[in-house]
Amino acid sequence: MKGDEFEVDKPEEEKLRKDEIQLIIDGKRLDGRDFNELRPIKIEAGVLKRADGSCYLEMGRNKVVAAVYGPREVHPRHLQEPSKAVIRYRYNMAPFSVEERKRPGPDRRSVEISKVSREAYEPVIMKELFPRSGIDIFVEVLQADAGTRTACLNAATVALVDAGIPMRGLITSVAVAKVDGVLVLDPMKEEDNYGEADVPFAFVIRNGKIESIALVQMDGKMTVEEMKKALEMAKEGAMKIYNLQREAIMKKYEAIEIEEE
Amino acid sequence: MKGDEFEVDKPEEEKLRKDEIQLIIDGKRLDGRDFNELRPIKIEAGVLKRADGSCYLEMGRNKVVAAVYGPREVHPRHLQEPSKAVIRYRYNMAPFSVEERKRPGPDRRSVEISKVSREAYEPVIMKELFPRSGIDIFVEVLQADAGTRTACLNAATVALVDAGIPMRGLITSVAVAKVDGVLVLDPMKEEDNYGEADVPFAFVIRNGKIESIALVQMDGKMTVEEMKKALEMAKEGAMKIYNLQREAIMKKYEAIEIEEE
Amino acid sequence: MKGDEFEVDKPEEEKLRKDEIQLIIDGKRLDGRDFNELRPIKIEAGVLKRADGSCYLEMGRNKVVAAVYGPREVHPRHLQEPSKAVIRYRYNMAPFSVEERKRPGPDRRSVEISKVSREAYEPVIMKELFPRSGIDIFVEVLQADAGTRTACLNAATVALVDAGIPMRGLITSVAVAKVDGVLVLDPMKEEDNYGEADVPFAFVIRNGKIESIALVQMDGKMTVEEMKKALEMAKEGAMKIYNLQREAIMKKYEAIEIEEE
Amino acid sequence: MGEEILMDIKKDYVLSKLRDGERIDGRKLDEIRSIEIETNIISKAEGSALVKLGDTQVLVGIKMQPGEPFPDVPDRGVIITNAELVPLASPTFEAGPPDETSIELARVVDRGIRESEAVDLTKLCVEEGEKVWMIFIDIHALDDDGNLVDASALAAISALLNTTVPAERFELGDDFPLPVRNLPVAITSLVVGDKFLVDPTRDEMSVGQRLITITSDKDDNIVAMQKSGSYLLSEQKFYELIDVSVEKAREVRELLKDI
Amino acid sequence: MGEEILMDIKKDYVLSKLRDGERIDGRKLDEIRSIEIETNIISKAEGSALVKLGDTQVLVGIKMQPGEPFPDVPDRGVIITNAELVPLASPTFEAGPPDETSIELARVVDRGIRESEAVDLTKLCVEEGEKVWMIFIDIHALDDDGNLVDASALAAISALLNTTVPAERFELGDDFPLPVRNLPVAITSLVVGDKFLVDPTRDEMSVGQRLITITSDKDDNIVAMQKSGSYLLSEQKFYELIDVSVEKAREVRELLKDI
Amino acid sequence: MGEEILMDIKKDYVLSKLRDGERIDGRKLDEIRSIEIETNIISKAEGSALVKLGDTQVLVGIKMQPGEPFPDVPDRGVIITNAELVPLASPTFEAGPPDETSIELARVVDRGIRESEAVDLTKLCVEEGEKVWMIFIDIHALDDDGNLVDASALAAISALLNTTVPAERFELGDDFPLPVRNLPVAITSLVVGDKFLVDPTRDEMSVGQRLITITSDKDDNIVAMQKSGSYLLSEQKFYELIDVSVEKAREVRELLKDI
Repeated sequence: MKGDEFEVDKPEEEKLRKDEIQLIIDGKRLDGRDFNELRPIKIEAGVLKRADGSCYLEMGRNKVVAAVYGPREVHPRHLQEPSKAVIRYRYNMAPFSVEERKRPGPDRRSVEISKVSREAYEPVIMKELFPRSGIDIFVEVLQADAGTRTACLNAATVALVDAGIPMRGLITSVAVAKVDGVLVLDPMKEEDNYGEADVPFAFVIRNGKIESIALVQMDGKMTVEEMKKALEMAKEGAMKIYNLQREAIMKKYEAIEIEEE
Repeated sequence: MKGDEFEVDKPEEEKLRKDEIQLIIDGKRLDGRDFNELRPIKIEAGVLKRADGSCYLEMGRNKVVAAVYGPREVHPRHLQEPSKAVIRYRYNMAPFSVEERKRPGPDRRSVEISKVSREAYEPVIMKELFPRSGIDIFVEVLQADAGTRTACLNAATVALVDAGIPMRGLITSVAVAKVDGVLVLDPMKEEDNYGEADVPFAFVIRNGKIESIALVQMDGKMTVEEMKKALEMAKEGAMKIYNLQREAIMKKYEAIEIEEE
Repeated sequence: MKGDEFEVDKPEEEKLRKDEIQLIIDGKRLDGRDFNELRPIKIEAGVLKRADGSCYLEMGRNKVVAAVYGPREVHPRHLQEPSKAVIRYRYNMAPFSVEERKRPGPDRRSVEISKVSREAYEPVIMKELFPRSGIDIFVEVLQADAGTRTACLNAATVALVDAGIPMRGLITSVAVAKVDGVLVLDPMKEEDNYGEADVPFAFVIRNGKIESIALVQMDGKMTVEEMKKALEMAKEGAMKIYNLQREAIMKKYEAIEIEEE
Repeated sequence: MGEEILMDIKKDYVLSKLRDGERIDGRKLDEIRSIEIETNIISKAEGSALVKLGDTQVLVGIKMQPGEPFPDVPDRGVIITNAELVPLASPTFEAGPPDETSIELARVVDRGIRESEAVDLTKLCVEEGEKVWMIFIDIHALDDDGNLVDASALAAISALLNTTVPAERFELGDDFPLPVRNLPVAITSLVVGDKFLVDPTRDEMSVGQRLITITSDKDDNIVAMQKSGSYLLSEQKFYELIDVSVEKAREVRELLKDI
Repeated sequence: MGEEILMDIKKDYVLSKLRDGERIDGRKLDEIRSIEIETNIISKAEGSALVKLGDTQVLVGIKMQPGEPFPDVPDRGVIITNAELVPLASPTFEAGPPDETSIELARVVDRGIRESEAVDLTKLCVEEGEKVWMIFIDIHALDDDGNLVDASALAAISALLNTTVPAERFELGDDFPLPVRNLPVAITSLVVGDKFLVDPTRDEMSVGQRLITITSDKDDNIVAMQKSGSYLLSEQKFYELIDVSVEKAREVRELLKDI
Repeated sequence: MGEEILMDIKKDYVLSKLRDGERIDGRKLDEIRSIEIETNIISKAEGSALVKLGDTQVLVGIKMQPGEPFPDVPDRGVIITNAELVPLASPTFEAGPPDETSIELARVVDRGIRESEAVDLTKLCVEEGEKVWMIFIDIHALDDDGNLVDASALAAISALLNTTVPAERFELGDDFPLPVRNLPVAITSLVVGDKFLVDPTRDEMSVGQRLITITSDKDDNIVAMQKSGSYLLSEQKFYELIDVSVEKAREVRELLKDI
């Protein structure tokens, strides 16, 4: 379809026919991972000069960068809130981040992701400390390979800490997919495309404990029991990511301390 | 024509070749109507909960709904008028209202219809009673079959009364077309497409008397004499519609009274 | 290329293959001009009633009209500058001004030309005399034949004088091109399309003397020496245009004086 | 200003009733408002349905036309879902291009239809890789008294059930009914403290946009889910919501059997 | 502010003159300003005309190119009319996409051309259903001293009379003159109380935008009509306006015979 | 407000250092910041490069796909350059369609590539008049600490050097390296009084946007030039700037030889 005039909800979300590809071979996933194994993750805090906080993050082949600006003045003024900060979250994909060049600018998918991501952070950021201010979270997907929204949330959390924004907990995000009838953690592109379901979660973690769900979406087909199992699997994965987020933050501060000595 | 980049003034307005279809057979119109006969009309007031006034109207196969909001605050403020209400009128077609799916959002035709419709109501609504306020008239075409602008005007009038907006008279609208060389009242799709001319009128009616012309447009080909005859024909039709508008309004108020007893 | 979704930087700027056409024959240009010869120029000041100042200008087959409005109020207010006037410059091409109909509205090329043209005038107009005001320069290309930005700048200068806007000097603009290995003044369409380089200049001229460069852009290929020679060639050409601008202004004022007698 | 005060009063009322385990309109916490479904009301559309969910009214029209398939699924029809929150339907809607609310609405409804494989898209291929049927699902809100999502999703599947593929008009053989084989139903709840209200009204939403939509299919599979709103959800609540949503969807699905 | 006071003074002046049956520029109530038509001034266009109606100036350029016909009229050329009210032409025009004023202008001019069948579109078919000539009528306002509609309509038909179909450029045979067979002329009047002023200037419009445009063709048929502006029109006035407009159009049409 | 005062202080500091012939970061007037070029970092792109110019960071990705050529150059590939100044990269950038700054950036970079004939477009014709390769050069700014233009131009040519034409993916034969045959380098300077600072940082730009970019190629030809900013430039300065820019471009070009 040429799709010149309609913005079409595909192909990002549509499940392709599962008979086209076998995703689990000998109890292992295509990239050799176990069902409950995360992709390799690399996190670096404070990678940008201009932003107040920033983070570069790789999650498998995903490469994303997050920046936080604020608290700062809100323009135009009528968008200010008298008793709390206004949070903005902008998820954006670079045109070259996907197989077929993406036209620059927001599409319907990125508008939706930006909305649910912002809603995940809103109850966690201590907005009431910064009346009339704005806190802007910008995430750029430089390379996409399934799970970009979770990668971006993980990066944004580190950037927020790097910017010194006070929060009630850290947001950590990971998806669970159903492929070839089994649940797998942190699906990559092939599992997302040919799998039966995809469930991105984001959790609030405080004092090393998962407290609540900040984001959950789902598309595909799962039984109620599978969905409950998926949540457990996601929680385990999230704890591992949480530790890597903490490490990245600490590494940044150690570097600063060393520098300052 | 692909028409991807140009908004084209067609085919709504263009007369198709009249030799393609015979519109008058044995002195009757294709749907059996006499020349000066209206299509069946159905009007119901107060069909929406959220709007301050509303009306559902069928005129032949046209199905339209009108809502009125206001008097209410105007945003942004610089659009306010210090000594009178600001009237907005938005004519919109549902994508599924026509044979070939219409792209959502305003096109040039609906911008023009909105303008002339608003201009019909502006001298009739007692704007001076509501300084700095806005009165919004929204009409949605759910199904279109020629004469949508007249159907919408008729519905808007009932919605305005339902909303309790004070007016100097009621607006009633009907078109006259020229088909196969004769004038016919309230043309339906085939007569509009293959006819020689189309003249939508709207009148101000007060105390059961037509006082003046609030809207007139025309496209096609008519002699001066025909145009004058068209006006007379339209006036007769308008009086019948006016009575139906009044009935619908009274029915609504009777219903309320019964309810309140 | 269908180019339906991308705005493409072509073909205005792209040099076509030079072997397709011989541009210099027997030491003369295709239209018989010498290398350092301008195209015929016609300038008329004060051609529009509504504008505060205006100018119609032909430069070869280019036909442009410039209008100046201001100093006047700036809307919206937040665009006002407390200590000086805000200058706007809008370069626009009529859809019928070029071989293939141009879609109405600004494209990337006209946005860039508007920017560099505005930046040429900003240091020349005595903005500090008109705090909180706006001075708007609008130029319309009615027919295009290479060098439209220079023609528009020349017309805008006359329109500014016609509007009585105080300036530190006059802006005069002309391009130099390299074609068939030689530099030529004020290239026309064929020389621009098939030439090797194009360098539009604009100068500030005060008391009959070129004082500085207000605009310079370049695309193509030139040696450093050629570039320096190009500047000298442009300066000579600019002085001739400057005299024609002065004549047009004086003619307007003589006409007024005669009228007033 | 007056509007805000009114919202605060409503909010207090909703919360005070809720402390007694009651809802302001007398419904049980998991009770859905009365539902009316009227189909085939727009004869110019290939399918249509008007759903009244309490006072919320949504009209969905289906238009179909041939088009090119996506390159990676060359033998399947294409679904395009669009929602217009026209200003007629609510004092808070504004004319203009789709905002995040209407985009989210369209996408959540779309996912329910798509992921349940409600329409057998493989039966909508005219010529592999060249021409397939495109289904335009246009959601047209008429009156927003809360929970547009469920009303829209119900109107969408009702309209699809009622759709005839207009093959004759495009000289592609005989018309045939759109092959619908699953019945996704979306159930939205409002999370308030440790309780949740199924199918919230607009007045109930004065306590905040703390919503979750769970769509399940005829086999009680979950096919789409969307937490929507700035709030945190406990695991316990999440589990309860899933169970209730699947159960309530079953109830609503019964209504679809008569179409 | 100053602008508004100035408008009020102008308005009073227009009205006081009118009480004596006079216009501020000395014209009779039904007198049209002097008209100059200059054609063929844009050689890059297939046709062009500059019309000066008093101090109002409008340039229309015609561009043509092959394109696909509309499916329901597969053997006819296509007319596309567009108006740009560039900010050069008036202190009240702003850059940006077409607003309701410029859309109305383009559509009223378009209807006059289209409904009078001024261009024989059946002669502009290259290959039925596949390729026809598209005519772009671009209205470019240069100076708006009132009544842009009539100036634009006159420039449009003048430019069409002057248009050569560029068949050679597109390798579709020999160039030929655009087949123009009717001469629609738009006459706009300003309705003030029980009087009306034909061809109003901008100063006269200070009394309000109470306009009606009536376009008639070479056989005195009415081919387009548009009441424009927030006012009510009496039947009596409507009849008078029709008669006068047809008569004045005849006068103006004489000028087109020399093109 | 605080922002403006800070800018004034910076400006004074830049100017006072400059009076002593010094720059605030200790560089010589014509000294370029340290440069790092990392290529092939986006494996989904046909080519990519991240350039760090001091603290300024720009990522350029190249995507290629077959498309139709321009009618007047039917046998050449097409270059499309686009710049997104995403708000991540600077507190002054705002989300939205390209503004004049990003358009100018894209066009200046484009001209350097295009006019130096860096890519041999004649080798990118698949079928004359029908199908050629389209090269999308997407400039993605990450951190704007001044002089995005030079960083972007350098990242663009670096990414092109690193690009493989994805012929296999489109079933158009074997992949092959993009034929790059010239190495344009842009050098931007900030003009301050009678001096100029090559490769200005953002702090230095506090004295005003008085820039000129001169792009030269491997043979020291000037291939693109752009005065950018509201200021007047003396002839003398213009001559000096050309000479210095060509010389500094030669230095930078050395870095490209290792890619």
